[in-house]
Amino acid sequence: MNASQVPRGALSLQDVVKIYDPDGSNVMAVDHCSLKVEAGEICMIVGPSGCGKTSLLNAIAGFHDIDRGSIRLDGEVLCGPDRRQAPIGPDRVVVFQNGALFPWKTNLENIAFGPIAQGRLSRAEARDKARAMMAEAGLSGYENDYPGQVSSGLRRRVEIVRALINDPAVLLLDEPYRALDALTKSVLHESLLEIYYKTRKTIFFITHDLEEAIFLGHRVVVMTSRPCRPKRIFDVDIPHPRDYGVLTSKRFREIAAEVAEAVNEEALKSFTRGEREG
Amino acid sequence: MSVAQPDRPLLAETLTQWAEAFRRPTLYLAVLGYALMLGFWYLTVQVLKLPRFSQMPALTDVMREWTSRDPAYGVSIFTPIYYQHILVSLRRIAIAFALATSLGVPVGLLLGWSKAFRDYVFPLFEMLRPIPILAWVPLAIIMLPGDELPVVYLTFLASFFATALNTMLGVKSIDPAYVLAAQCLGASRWRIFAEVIVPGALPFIFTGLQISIGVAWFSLVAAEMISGQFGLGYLINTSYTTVEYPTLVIAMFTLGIVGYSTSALVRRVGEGLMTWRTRQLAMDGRG
Amino acid sequence: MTKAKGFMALACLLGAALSAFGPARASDVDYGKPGDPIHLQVGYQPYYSEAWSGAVIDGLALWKKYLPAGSTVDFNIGLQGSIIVNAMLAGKESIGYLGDMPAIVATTKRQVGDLRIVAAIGLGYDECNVIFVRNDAPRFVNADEAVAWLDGKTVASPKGSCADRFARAVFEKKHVNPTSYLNQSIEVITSGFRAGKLDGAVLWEPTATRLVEGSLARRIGAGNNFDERDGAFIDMRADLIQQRPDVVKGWLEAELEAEQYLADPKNAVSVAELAQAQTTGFQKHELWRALFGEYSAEEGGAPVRLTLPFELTAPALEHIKKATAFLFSIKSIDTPELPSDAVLPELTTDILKEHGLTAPVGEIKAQPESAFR
Amino acid sequence: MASDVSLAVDERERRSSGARLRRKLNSVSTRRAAVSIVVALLLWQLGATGPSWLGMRIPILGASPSPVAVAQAWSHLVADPNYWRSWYLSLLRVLFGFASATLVGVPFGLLLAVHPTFRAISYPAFELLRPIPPLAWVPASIIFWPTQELSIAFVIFIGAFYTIVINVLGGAEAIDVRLIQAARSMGASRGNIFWRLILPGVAPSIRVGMEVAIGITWEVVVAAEMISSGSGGAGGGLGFFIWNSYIGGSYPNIVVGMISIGIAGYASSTVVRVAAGRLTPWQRA
Repeated sequence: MNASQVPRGALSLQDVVKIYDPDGSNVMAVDHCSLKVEAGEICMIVGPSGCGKTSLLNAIAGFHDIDRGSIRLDGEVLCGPDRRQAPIGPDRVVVFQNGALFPWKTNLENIAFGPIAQGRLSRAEARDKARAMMAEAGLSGYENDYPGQVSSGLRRRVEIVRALINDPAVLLLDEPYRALDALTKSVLHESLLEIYYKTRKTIFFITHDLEEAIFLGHRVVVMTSRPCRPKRIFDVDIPHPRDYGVLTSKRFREIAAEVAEAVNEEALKSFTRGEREG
Repeated sequence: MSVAQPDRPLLAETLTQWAEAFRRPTLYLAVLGYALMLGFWYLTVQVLKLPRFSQMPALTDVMREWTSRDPAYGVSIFTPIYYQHILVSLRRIAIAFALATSLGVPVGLLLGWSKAFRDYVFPLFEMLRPIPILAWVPLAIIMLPGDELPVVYLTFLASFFATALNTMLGVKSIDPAYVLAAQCLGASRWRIFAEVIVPGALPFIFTGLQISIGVAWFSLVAAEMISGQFGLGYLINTSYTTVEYPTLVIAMFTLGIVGYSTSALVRRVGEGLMTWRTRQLAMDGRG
Repeated sequence: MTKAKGFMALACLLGAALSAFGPARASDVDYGKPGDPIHLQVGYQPYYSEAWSGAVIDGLALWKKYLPAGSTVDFNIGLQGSIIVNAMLAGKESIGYLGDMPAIVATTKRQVGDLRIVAAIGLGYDECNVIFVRNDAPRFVNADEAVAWLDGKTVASPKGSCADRFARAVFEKKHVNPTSYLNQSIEVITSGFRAGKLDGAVLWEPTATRLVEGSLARRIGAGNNFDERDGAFIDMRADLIQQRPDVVKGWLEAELEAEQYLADPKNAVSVAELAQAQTTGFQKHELWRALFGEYSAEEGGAPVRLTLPFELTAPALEHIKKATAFLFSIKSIDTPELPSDAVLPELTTDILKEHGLTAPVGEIKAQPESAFR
Repeated sequence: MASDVSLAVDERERRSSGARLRRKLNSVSTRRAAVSIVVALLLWQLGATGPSWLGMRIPILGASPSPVAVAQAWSHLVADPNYWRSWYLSLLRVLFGFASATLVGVPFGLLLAVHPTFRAISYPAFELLRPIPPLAWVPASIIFWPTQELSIAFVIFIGAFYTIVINVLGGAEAIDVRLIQAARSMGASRGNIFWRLILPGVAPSIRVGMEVAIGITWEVVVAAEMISSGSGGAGGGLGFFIWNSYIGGSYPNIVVGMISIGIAGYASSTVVRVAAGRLTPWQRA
């Protein structure tokens, strides 16, 4: 898992449109969204609730189709005019909002699930690799516990490791730390950065938390309210590797003010429309 | 549901629980409850001989008959016929329950998992389900050969519907995120079925099995009463027609005890198999 | 714990209140004083030709002549004797027309209800004791061979009935062991043969003739082949006998007239019509042949279909004694002999003396087919 | 390839019932449902009339009456008043048994839930008799009760009573204890905790209990009618109608009886679901 590989995970979305058609009253969720994510970049997506951010992520992951435009990964077409829906695959692993570790498998079995399912590794090899990765991520000792027995923070880290073991091109994170308390969040931010610095994986991260976006992201993309489209993209020019000291720096405060102002404008619009949480 | 700490020996654990039980008043109140019920029975039937109650079999007669070495009507805990009735009923329940589970669970899983299968099969399912199982008795007697098959068929039918339905509910209850997560990790449709859908539906399947064993006894009794030979339902009906009232009550209580123990067995097996579920419940669910 | 004490007090209070009811002989039914109009509940069996005297009393309303003015009688149909016994024990019925087994069993349940045998209304050999095999069974030379064939087969008979007693007596005598001996009502047996599910059955007339005429099964023998009598009796509740001797005497007078009506051959067809009115699913000819028609010897037929003793004659008492011993041996009753006062012969003997008659009061001989029109 | 699990954005707000109904009617699943029902009926018809086209009887299906025969029988029966009388009698018994079970069961369940000592005393005795299936009570009930009507009503009562009490008890226990503590901390008296908090809290499980109970009452009434008709009763009702058709050998009527009970059962459970729905307006699905 060394960083010298050819950099992968460059995502490019051109003119993506997604229209939901529940019972004939078609609702546009994504409106001509174009966005480029460099390989190895942490790209934070911020926007009001219910603005269609999750639909964007689902489209990249291949959970549903798109109506117009195209999505490419490292130049290859995931979905476009001739193939509306991207194939679901381990090159784009999703980490879900309230977690999706299989409660009936131990943490180790959860992590080893991917390689075994794809037939890349035998059961024993997958387990050994999983045990090694857990140790590296500071999770040793919890291998044989069931997810239900460990804390939610720890569960989230196991889920990230479960994604990484498949060496994905892009990590798709859908508000993974949403339901967690501030303390756990800060611990997880640091562990995510630690993993990033080792693997340099591209991370496509959706969140509501502005500070989280700026602290983690190379770039923060503020989306308009429904239907979502990139409104403004902010370059977070704070150098990596970052630690929590960054939060109090002047530059961080400036960016935070600008981003907050852009987001509030959109948040007000969607609030008046009574959008339920997307 | 308290989880016994593995480090303390099991025997010590149960002894302390027993000691606590004796101190708490609930045990005495329970005994009082039983005493009141049996007392009411004894009082109304034997002492007071109230109008409707005097025909009912008396508590002392039933107990004497149940535990006598040479019972007046041939049925007591010392006579082999008693155990033959129990075994025949249990055999029918076992066959019907096994069949209902081995057919009901797969059908339920398919109903939950594949839309095509559900579109074709579920309408028929829903049309047959409201028909009370025992309305099938005459048709079962006519269509199926022998007198054993109709009884087992009726018991099977009741359990099958209960199992299949609950299994389907189980599949429906699985959080879609698990399926998508498995797909992301490159699992094939069949592996998702085996490693996500089946384990995910397990809790509902086991509640279904408990309902199914209860429904099985419900139908078995009636089927035996109408057309069976041997079995507790049969014993109840025959001891009614031959005016052997103590045996009637013995059969009813035996049915209660045997029915209860089979359901308890199914529940215990269910809990045992789902270790992750019990531990998860103990840790109050996922964060 | 104070709440528990409260409940203890409540329970005692409840007990005291209940005992305040007073231990009246609650199980007795109150029939009023002699001479008052009475509302009788009678359990009878139009589906059992040996006890058709009950059907005649109902059909011709003979009871009106002998019961106090203003009385009413409800005739409740029982599909077999033991159903009537259950009702009599529960005080829902006070007079019952029963086959031998239920009549005997009824007198052994003193702790539930006190019933007595008061009249023998029929003795015969092929009214209750008729054996059938499925149509496609092999041809048999005689009844013994046929019964032997039933070993290891599925046989059905209504448990607790006179046919059940006869079946088990024959199986014991001939060491026959059917694999399943089903307790089924006469209706279920009929549809069992129709659905081809039974190898054999033992039941009573007129259903027996219905099986023959509907060619649902083949009659292969009866009581005559095995020297096993069948009998029908009247049981009454002891409290009725004790409170209303006038009603008991009146009813038995009506019974006597009904038996004399049955004994007269020219009434045969009208008896069949009368029975048809009180049953469903029977042709008139089936009902006529059940009591008055003839059956060949190898089918277990005999010239005399039924004798009508009315009084508890020596043969009737002998039959009761023999049947009681057998019922005890198969654990159907819990005493080897009946209580001394279970059988009350004097009621019928006095009536016969008054009429200057001697038992049996009549006999039904098999009539040729031409007699039916 | 994705399974039928859809991740559509929340669509409930934009659903209009008219469009939904039209969409549902010509949707794939309704067409498939129609196909499977027609095929099933066809197979049954062919199975039942085996000899006519195949020359020999088909084992199990062969003994069953064919759908055409059933339809004919039903067309005659519709004009026959006592067919509808059996509907009426069975419905009456179900209603009577169900109503009495609810009237007794709900308060008993609530009392068990609210009153710990009462529960400690009566729940074990209640549990002792629960495993005995309702129909095992039929003979004892015939002995005990004076009329056959009461005997059947008692058995129905037993069937529904246990279900309702268990559901009410379960519902009461599931009430979040913090709500009670909160109410008590606001000085609520025992009385209005019961009326304002426990009763509405238990209402949903009362509703579930009633829906399950009505299903059981139909199972019980049919069997009770059959069993008691077997032992000399002449009470009428759909169960008796089926048993009589069986005894009389008119097999198509049996199937008519079965379907009638299915419809009656379905109709009464819908009525209960709607009526009980009033109990819990806030739970509108």
